[in-house]
Amino acid sequence: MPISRRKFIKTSLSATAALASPAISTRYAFGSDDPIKVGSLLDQSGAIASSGVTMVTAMEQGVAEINEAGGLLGRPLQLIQYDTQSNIQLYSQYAQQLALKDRVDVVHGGITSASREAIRPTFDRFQVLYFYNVLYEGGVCDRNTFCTGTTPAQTVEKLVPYAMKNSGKKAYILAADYNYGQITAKWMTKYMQDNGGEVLSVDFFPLDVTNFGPTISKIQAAKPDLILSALVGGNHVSFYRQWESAGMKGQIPIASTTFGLVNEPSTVDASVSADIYGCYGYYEELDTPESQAFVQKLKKRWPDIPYISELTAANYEGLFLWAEGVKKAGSLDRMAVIEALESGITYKGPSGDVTLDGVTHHTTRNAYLAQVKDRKWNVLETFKAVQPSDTAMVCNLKDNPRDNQQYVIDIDS
Amino acid sequence: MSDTVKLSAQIAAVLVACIVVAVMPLYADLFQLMQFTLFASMAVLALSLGFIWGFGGILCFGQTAFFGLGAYAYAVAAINYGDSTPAILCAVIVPALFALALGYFVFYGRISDVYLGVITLTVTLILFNVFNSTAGDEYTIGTARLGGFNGMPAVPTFNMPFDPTAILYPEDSWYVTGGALIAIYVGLRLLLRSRFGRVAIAVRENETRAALLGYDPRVVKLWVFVLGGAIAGMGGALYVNWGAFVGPTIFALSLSAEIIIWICIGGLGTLIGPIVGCFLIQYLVSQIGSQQSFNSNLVLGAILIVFVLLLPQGLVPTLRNLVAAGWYRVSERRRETGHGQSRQMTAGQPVGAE
Amino acid sequence: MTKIPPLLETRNLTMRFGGVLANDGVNFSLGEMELRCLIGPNGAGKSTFFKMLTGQLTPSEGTIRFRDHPIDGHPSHEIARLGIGIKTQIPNVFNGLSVRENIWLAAQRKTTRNAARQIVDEVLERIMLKDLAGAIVGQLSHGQRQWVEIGTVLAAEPELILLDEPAAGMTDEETERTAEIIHEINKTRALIVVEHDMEFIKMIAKTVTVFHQGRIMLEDNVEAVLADSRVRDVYLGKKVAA
Amino acid sequence: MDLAAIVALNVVNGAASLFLLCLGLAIIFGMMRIINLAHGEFVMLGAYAAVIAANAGINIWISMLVVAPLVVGLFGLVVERCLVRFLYGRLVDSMLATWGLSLLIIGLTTTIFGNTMQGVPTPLGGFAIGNYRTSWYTLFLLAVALGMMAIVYAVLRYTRFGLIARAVMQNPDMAAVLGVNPAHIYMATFSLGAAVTGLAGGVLAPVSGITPVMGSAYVAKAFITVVGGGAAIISGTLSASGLFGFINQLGAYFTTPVYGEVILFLSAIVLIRILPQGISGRFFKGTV
Repeated sequence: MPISRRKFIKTSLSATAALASPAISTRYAFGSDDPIKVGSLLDQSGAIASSGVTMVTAMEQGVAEINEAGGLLGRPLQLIQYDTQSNIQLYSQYAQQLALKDRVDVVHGGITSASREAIRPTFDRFQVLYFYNVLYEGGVCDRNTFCTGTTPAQTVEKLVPYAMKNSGKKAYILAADYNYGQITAKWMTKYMQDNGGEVLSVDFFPLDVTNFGPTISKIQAAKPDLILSALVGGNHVSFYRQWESAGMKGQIPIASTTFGLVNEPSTVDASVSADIYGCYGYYEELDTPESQAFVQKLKKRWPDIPYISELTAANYEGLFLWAEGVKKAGSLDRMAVIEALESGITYKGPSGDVTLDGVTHHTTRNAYLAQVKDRKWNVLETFKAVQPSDTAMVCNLKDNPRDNQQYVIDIDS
Repeated sequence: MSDTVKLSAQIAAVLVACIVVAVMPLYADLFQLMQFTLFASMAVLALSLGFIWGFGGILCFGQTAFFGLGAYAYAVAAINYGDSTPAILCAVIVPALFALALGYFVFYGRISDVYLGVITLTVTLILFNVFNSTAGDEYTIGTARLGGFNGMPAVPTFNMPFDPTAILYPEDSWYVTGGALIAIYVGLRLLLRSRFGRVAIAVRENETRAALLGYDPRVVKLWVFVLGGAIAGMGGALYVNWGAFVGPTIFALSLSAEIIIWICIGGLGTLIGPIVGCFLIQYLVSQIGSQQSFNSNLVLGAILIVFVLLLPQGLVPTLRNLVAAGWYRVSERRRETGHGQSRQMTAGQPVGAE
Repeated sequence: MTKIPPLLETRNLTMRFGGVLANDGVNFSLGEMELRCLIGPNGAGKSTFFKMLTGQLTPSEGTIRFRDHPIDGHPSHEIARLGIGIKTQIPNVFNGLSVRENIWLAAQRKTTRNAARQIVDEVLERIMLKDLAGAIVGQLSHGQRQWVEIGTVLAAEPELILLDEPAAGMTDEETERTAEIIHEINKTRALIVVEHDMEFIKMIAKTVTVFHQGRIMLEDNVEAVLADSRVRDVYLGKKVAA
Repeated sequence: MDLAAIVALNVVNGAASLFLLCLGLAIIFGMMRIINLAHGEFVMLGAYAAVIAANAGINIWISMLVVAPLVVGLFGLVVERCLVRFLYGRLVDSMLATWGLSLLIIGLTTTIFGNTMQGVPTPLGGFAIGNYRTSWYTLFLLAVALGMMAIVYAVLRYTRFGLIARAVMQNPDMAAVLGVNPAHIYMATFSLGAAVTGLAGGVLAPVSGITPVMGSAYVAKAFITVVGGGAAIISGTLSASGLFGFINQLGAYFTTPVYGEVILFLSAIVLIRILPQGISGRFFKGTV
């Protein structure tokens, strides 16, 4: 008998493990040569495809590497991936398909927070381990879910003071009008104030805005020392181009938590992207041996691959973190893997050491502050082992293993 | 085809549908069942537009406005009450009231045709923008956070009426959704056979003539519109019950366009067509995403174009005409010796008689 | 002597389309149970006049009173409910519905199910389309559709019936039948008939109103009108111009 | 004072961009009663054509002003011959087919060029009004909009094609009376509309993000503007894009871009409610 969703959400996961439905318990009836199924849900077409396509390459590369090395627990991995077509409804549909039909052992996927929130309850309900490997606004607290990308406290905390040091104390914030932008704008405001700065204005933009003329005028009227941007997507790239064409380039520095996450520096003119500050968990230009090896592997396999950003690296690292957890647990049993992962697994990936934090199910990882020079990121500073301190303010899965929600972190307190 | 043949065919079809819904859980696995639950909830939405467009002559580009409002109304009410019973009611009433207000605004302004389409489309875009910018904590209704672009996850699903502890299993959800689809179909069929239904078709056929016979087209269209809004809202509740999730993309232009596509492919002016078109396209879209060789947009776009060019009437009317032609030939042969009716009478089908 | 108010009365009825005066200060009056014919060349404003009477157009100026009740600018359905029915010039029917459904829609509005069925049967008999009751109107001939429209008007049982060129496109036999029906209707109802066919007018008319260039040029009994040279000029002049 | 000037310039620029984006759609909708849901993708193709040509070393101005309209105009011709011509008089089918077309174009573009595209730098520099800086390109867009208006007006007003086209606008049967093959008129009209749209895409390319899905940001707004403007191509589109651009930009300046959009949509609804035939149906009857 299948199990109701709400019972699952409200009951502790360890308790419900005993209630597992027959549909789920049959999963372990496979022979030892049967492949371990890894599910992947990423947008390969539609508006978000520019983020999804390189993430897919990371997943395919990672699975191939594990298989070349003999698989996991002596079994090969089989990657089952669906193109969610930038459509939230398809996320839910394919999530059910992965959980119920393909019976995968883990799912890595989701790009926008909306897609994650749409599929997370499905994986909770059907007890499928879930990895979300994308930088996001933080706050997800769910024992079945691991979030391996960076969160604002890991990047904005470094970006804002650095940019302030190189500009001034008055900032103007531009952000995409949805959860990521709004929450990131709050963090930007907080770190501005913490460092003795002042926020002149916060403007939000729907994702389809392409004309930034009025905004550029407003910025000039406000006369900030610094612009903080959390603009998202292809349409918002217009801002940087219109900014440059208005002759504002070089007049007021820009720092962004999103510019360059896909491959913006290589699509706009060098004069548009020059000198923009960014802070991410990974850059293609990072010259550590692990990073260079990773970039070479991907470029060899996909010569036309666009820029390899944190999204790609984190997805790759997410897969390997999970693999380490399986190795440590010595089984595919979901609770055993979760417990193994919570014990503090570390994987040395392209971005450096990535450690899973058992309390928050987020990662402690390096953050790199960089500036665009001639269409390339020029890494200026490295911050080692930065904690996911934002999510840690609200989420403690050790004490509250039943917790299951996305907190909106109350930044003012 | 005589009236009685048509009627018995319809009754037989409904009975078959009931049996299919009843035995589906025995043959389908859990995933397929949930997938069909989704398709059936979307089919309710398709039916609502198929009704107001095909039988009320109202081309609404923004039927998702009512679908989305129903979904949000359900989610907010279900989170607040913890019981899906009043929430389902909200999901029907809120969009119906919205349709009443919007319908009064447009029909009493004598707006029709493409202008009506633009207004409804615009309303949907406004709702998308509004719900998109509700990310903050200040946008909370009771205990329900609207959640902006991320939407509202983990919405309580259906429970037995007035018993929030008895949550429906996926099988039950399938029965509820499939049953609702059949019930709405039958209800609309009956409505179309009623006085009101005939008048609605008459208004669709010729608004001026209907008015000259003393029917107020504005009132007739308004009620058709409101009913369509209520049904779409019901579809929204069923949709949330399937995914336990609602977000502003439910108001997106792409879904609005997709409903129109379902209806065009299934057949405008029929009730079964929108359902067929919906199941077909939904299935197709989910299959396309499982393959990696072609870009999904490319495949779907090509299929649509081919369809418009080759089957402009849609599947159901095309099939029906084939069947009717066959029937005509058979019955002609049978009464070869007797006095045949004139050709005109059997060749055509009254509009809306399906 | 108390004056009985006319069934229909217009005062200074005027309709402007941009700079064109389609109707220009029409003062028209029709008594209860009267049968009136309107003639005039194309473009004289007859159809515009009918459209204003039935609420399809809102007059630019002037008033229309039906049984002393102002109806100018009222919506069509309200006027129809007060009891004015119209057969328009181009058959205006429900093309996608069957003949029976067309008539039934007209009959059922103000009566019960059974009564409506009875009216439909009677009307079908009267317009001689009983055999084609199930046929789709859009597939009928022009003449047959005219009859369907006359049928819908009859079935609605209005107090005043407006017929815009009822005999156009009909065979001689049908024209005679139409005249017969008009006489029959006129026993209980008032009618206004627009027609070009003078033979037909002679068959039915008592009083004739002549429209020319949006105004009433002449109003008299049928013999006087047909004998009037101005009327002939108007028609001839039109023919010359054409 | 300089603030007022810069705000005014933004407003004019917003209206000019909207006008450029809508003109092609208005030509196609106004004369053929075809709602081209692939309009946004025509814009996108124009932008791609301009960018690819510029990156291939062709002069940026030629890329934007010649290559983009030429490529998209030819593409429109092909689309008309292979698809749209079967759909005249079938409003809904034409929407369905052009929606399919839009998906197809997005899919093809993604398959060929990938999900992102190397853009072109914005030509011309910036200039200052008092304390504010803005780009010459803003003025260039305005000039292009004015130029297009003049050209389309002249074509409709003074050429034989324009005469026939206007006749068709008033009454579709007129073309046959004038002794022209309506199919040729429709073909020319559709590719003219496509070319104008391609030009809009071309000149917006240097100030936009270039992706295969960039068109979807434009189609709804253009559609609403064209319908709000009514049947007359120039006066209708000009008045509606002027009004909506004005409202949107002012709204965006004094509140936020979110409310700017909402206010635009609300005013469009109110406008269509008050003037169901569009602005030109009420005030500019019989103009082009």
